[in-house]
Amino acid sequence: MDLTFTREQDGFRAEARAWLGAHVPGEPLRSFDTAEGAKQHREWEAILNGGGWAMVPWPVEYGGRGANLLEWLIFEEEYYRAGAPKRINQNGIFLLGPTIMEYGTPEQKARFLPKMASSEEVWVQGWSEPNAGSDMANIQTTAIRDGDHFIVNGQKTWASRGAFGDWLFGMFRTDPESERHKGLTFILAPLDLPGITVRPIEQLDGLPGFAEVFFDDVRVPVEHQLGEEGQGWQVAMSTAGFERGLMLRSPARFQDTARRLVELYRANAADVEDAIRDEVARCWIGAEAYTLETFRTVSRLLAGGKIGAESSLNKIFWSELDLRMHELALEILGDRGDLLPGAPAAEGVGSWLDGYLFALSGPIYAGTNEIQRNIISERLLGMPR
Amino acid sequence: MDLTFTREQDGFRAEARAWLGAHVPGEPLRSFDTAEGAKQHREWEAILNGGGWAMVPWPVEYGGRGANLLEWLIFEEEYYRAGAPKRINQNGIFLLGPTIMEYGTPEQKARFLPKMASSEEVWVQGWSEPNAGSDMANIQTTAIRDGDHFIVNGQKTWASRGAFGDWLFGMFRTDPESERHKGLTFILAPLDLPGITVRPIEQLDGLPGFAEVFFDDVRVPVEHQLGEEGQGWQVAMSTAGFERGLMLRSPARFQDTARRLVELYRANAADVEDAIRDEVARCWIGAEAYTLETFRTVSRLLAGGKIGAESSLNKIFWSELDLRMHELALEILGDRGDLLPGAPAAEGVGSWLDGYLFALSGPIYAGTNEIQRNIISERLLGMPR
Amino acid sequence: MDFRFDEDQELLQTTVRDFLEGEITAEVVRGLWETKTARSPELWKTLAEIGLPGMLVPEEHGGMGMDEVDFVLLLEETGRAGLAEPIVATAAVAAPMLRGVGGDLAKQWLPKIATGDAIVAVGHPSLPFVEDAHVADLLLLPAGDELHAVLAADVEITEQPTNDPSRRIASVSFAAAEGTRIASGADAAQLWETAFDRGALACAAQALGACDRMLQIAVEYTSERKQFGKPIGSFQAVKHHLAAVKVKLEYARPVVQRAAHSVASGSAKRGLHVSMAKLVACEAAVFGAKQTLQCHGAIGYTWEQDLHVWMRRAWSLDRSWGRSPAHLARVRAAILEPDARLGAGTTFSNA
Amino acid sequence: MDFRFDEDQELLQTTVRDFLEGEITAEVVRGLWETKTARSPELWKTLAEIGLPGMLVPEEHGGMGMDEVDFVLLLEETGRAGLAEPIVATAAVAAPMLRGVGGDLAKQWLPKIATGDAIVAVGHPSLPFVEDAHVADLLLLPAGDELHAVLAADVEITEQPTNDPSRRIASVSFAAAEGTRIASGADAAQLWETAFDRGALACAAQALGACDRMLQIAVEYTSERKQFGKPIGSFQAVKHHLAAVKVKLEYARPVVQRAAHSVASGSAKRGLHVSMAKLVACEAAVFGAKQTLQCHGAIGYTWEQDLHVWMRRAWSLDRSWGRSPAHLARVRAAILEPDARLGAGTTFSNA
Repeated sequence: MDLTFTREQDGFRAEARAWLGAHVPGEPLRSFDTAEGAKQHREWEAILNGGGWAMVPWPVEYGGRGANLLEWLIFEEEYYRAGAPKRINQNGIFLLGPTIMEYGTPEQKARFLPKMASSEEVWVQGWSEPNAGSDMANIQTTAIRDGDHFIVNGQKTWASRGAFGDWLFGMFRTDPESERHKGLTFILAPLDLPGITVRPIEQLDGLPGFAEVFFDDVRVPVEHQLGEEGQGWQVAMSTAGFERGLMLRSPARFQDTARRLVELYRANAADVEDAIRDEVARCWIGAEAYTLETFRTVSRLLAGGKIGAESSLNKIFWSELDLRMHELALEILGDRGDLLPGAPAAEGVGSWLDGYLFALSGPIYAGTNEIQRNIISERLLGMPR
Repeated sequence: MDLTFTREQDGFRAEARAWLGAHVPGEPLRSFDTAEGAKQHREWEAILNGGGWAMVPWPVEYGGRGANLLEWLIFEEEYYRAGAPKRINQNGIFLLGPTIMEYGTPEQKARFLPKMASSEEVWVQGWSEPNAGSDMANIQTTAIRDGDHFIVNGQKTWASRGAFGDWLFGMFRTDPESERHKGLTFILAPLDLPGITVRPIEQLDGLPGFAEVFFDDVRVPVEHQLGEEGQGWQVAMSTAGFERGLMLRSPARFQDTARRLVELYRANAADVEDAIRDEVARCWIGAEAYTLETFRTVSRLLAGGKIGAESSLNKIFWSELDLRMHELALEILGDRGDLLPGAPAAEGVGSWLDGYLFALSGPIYAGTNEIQRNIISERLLGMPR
Repeated sequence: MDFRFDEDQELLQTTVRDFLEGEITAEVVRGLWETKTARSPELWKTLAEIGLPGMLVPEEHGGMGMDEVDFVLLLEETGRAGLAEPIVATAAVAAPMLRGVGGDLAKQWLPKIATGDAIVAVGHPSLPFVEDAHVADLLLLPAGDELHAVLAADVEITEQPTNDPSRRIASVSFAAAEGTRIASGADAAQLWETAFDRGALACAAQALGACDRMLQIAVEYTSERKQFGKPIGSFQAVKHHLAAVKVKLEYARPVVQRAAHSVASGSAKRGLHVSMAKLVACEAAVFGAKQTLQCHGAIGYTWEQDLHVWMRRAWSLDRSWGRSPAHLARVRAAILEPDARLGAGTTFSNA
Repeated sequence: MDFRFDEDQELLQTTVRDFLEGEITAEVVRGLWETKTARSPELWKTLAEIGLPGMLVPEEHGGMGMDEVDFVLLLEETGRAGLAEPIVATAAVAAPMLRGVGGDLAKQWLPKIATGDAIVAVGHPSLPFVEDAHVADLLLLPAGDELHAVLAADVEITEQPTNDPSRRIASVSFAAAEGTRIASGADAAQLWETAFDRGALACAAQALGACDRMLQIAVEYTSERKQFGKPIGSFQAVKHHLAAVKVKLEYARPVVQRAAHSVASGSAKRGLHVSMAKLVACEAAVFGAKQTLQCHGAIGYTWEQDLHVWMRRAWSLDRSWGRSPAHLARVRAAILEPDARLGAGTTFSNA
């Protein structure tokens, strides 16, 4: 067990810190779920990509710098430490990217990955359908082969970044006779194809973080199929779920929230009950525990280990922690807790309210925590189905 | 809405208070799950019965004083206020008694109720069997009719008061071809019949609060059948569950615990974190809420109302409250929290540890809280099975 | 001792429930969100027709002459309906305050409250913002230890937009003058104290209704919505989430009703009882919001689903008329007093 | 950076687990409960044969010469086994204390610890009772700001029976003398501080093992036990109770392991890391006790079911070497220091 960073790792950290210090925008960007914010975020991604920092763990030829997962964790620590913007293309770089890396043809990799890293193409997630939420196998949108195209009909929903994105990925039923996990194919589709209608969905914060995407006889070239026809479920499931989770929910995010929570408490300590203090400490411990467990897992993965259902533990832990931190922050803010950032009395409220509304979705999306507890009990504890 | 007591109710309270003040033992009795304590408790019950206070809501001819449920609540308040002993015959007076009142023949009422009220006969609860816990219908102990007797074979378990009681009541399978809720008969059996073996079970506090009761060709006279043959399930279920619950878990019990908790906190306030103070206040509110809801329900019942699945709300509320109060008490006691009452440093620890071990069983017995939540969701909220 | 409402009270509750169901749908609420004030003068007039604003206004001033016990069931219904009109400020708090002040002020304003021709907002000295100041005709405001009644034209209002489009609060300032002062010293303190209890009680009652409505929405949704071939409401995890809410709700309700009785009867324990009620009712509602949202899954997380109308109400009511820490502090102080009467038999005043 | 144990460490863990499984069953524990001391000299000798008491004793004194990182996995195993022999006091705390004191005292006692011929108890100045004093040959005790080493014959022991028959604690008094003093002032303070951290760390590691064992017992029971025609472990409510424990356990484990590393490496954040570990590991174990008991139903509530052996261990470990409020206070103080380094990149010391 060695819990210190190597000289190389320290050097990598220093380099990232220096570059970010010089380039991170001084003013926070608007939400990427607004038109103006989306534009700002694409500009930031172009700068990040220009510096070679857009997707550090990817191979150099796809716009990365071939870093390993530990270096990724270090980069993320510096990224959050610098207060850098959220990643507008997170569905692409964190979710789809690794899948293309594993299943894509050389042509697909060359075609999609560099523009994904640079966010010239922003990706939209098309996992859910009206009748396929927690039950992801119940997909009904069809993609019927017609020569060198699929004819796509149906509807995706909860397509995040749908309002301002460029391309959508998801599973489609290519065998209309099939059921459940079978007969599905993983397909990539540009949203400007004829027959596609995008209808933004306003979420609790009033912004269109999601969209419904309707397909009406849309012709998608078969070359945009990822993996084999009928193997969509395997493509979606088999890539390292943990790595994806790690990308999206790196410890740095929660450590940063915990730090801000401690600072918020300090600034308002005189006005809140002492009991709050203990809860703040518990949250900080939670963020540390999450960090430690992540480094432990990454150490194992780098040494050739595998991870499976353990990612369900991860999902529950971070989502409950994140929600708890935001609940506490609003509690500390007291009477100012529900003020919108523009309110005259909202000084010092930061973005906790927005963060809270977002944190509420944590126990729901990416598989509800109820589904995760089923997985933990059946796959990790071995309880009967 | 009138939330004051009438002059008559105040008079009844004063009378009870005076009598209890004059008769309640100055020293606490030993646990009735010890031989010595059982004897002490029977003696106390004889005194209580002598004063006419053993079972105030019962008709005079059965040893009661014909009081209504409201007066019962008042009596219980005074009983706890006076610090009077626990009721050794609670399975009889609170559980079986109301059932005999509803289903018993005149002969059975005359035979059983007065000796139950006086605790000359202490009753043992025979609900559970090794394969019939939360699933109460899975009873396998048989009682086969043979002339004017049943021949009983099988085993009851978790028979509370089994170690020192006189009579057992429960359901037995009188139709060996029957399944589940059918073919059961409610039968009363003296534990000194030939063929009955009682094996005490030590519970977490080390005392034999329960027993296993084995039946080996035991001949029980048919006159001890309660209700009709084959109608045991209806007999067990149809009597007012709420009234039974009210008897066993009257608000006074939890108010008394809440008061002791507040006093414990006061005595130790300097040594515990401020956060504890809020939790103590919440518990006290809980005991008040339980009291208010009980008076509200009793008001409704006295006006001819009915109660059904609502008693499941009650079960969850009191059992969680009781456990929380005892957890908090041990927290307040700090390093002394796990000392046995006889330990040299145990001054001031009271009976909280024992109470905690008992409170742990609250969410389990009388139908686990999981079963109660099923009932609430299906019967009160109307969710699908 | 009879902890029941009488038939008239229950009948009125049913009537108001049916009326509000007809008048106020989630669509109506959303429509009001799009307006400048998020309030509807027409709706307010309609509410006045069934007597809601004037429920506590004496009959001599054209009101219903009822008390808080009568009113509490109706307040619960306004919470169930998601009604954001200034019932709490005007009907539950200002009307009895004006009744308490009496004199010309009462004569002038109480009839207007009863007819729906006046909205009165109240800025309590312990609270930083004033609810519904933006639509008020008259504002009851503190200045030092004085109580002032100020016309809308004479106050300066700075709106403070919040997360709940139904909740409209503002910072209010005004120039205290001899002419606006209506009470001071002990009189004013007494008026402010009862105002706080009435405001908190009304919010508690509305919270019960909001919680019940969220449960209803969640039960309906989970009974319809299928996953893995079954309604999700048949899964134990979903059932138990909602059962837990039901337990909290049903044990909050009698606490709120008792608090109404204590306020109506002027019990010395009024403040304690109200704080308990505010605490448990809002806890039930906030917990209910969290659990019902989780049971909805992603659909609950959208603007177009109705649930969040009540979820925001639950959060707003929790913040109105004293947040939980303040109410818990009152309870704590009461039970930790050296001579506090606690334990079996102390729940009702003459026990 | 490599947050893994090496193969030797993992192999040793497996060996010790297998050994303890063979030696200590619930029956053995119950048997010991019936004895006067609840301790077994034979078992202690057997543990010495595989090197457990002398794990932290330097090789020059006949010990294994290992550190806390090596030891932490084995301590977890002793918790899993429900072992109540004085491993924490003697092996985890007293041995490194004596190593720190050095000199003749170390030369005299460390070899005896390694061979299982001496049990050493430690009475920490911040704790009211001394664990395992009743079987100790030597006791390390405080007097003012001094540290004394006192032979069993020279102390007066008042046993304090507790709810856990495996937990044996006592009040201890002795006459401090020149001859018994082994450190004072800053030296003693330093020894006491590290002793506290080592004791708390060892309890945390044992708590992980106890929690894991309770989970295992509950999974086995609920997979066998049928109600309504199905194993109760197939009901979602039961599953989710245990899944929640698993989450807490798996996120406590790395915190404990990091604390072991910090103690072994003498990190300046040692105390903070140990307190975090004690807190989360004991919370997992106490929560685990509650949830697994509930999943057992009535059978869990009996003396004859094995579960309570570990349930009592969980409660006892939570009480040993500083209860949660004390550890939480240390964490709180550390993160609220004005110059505390918090946030992304501050978890590991050289980041």
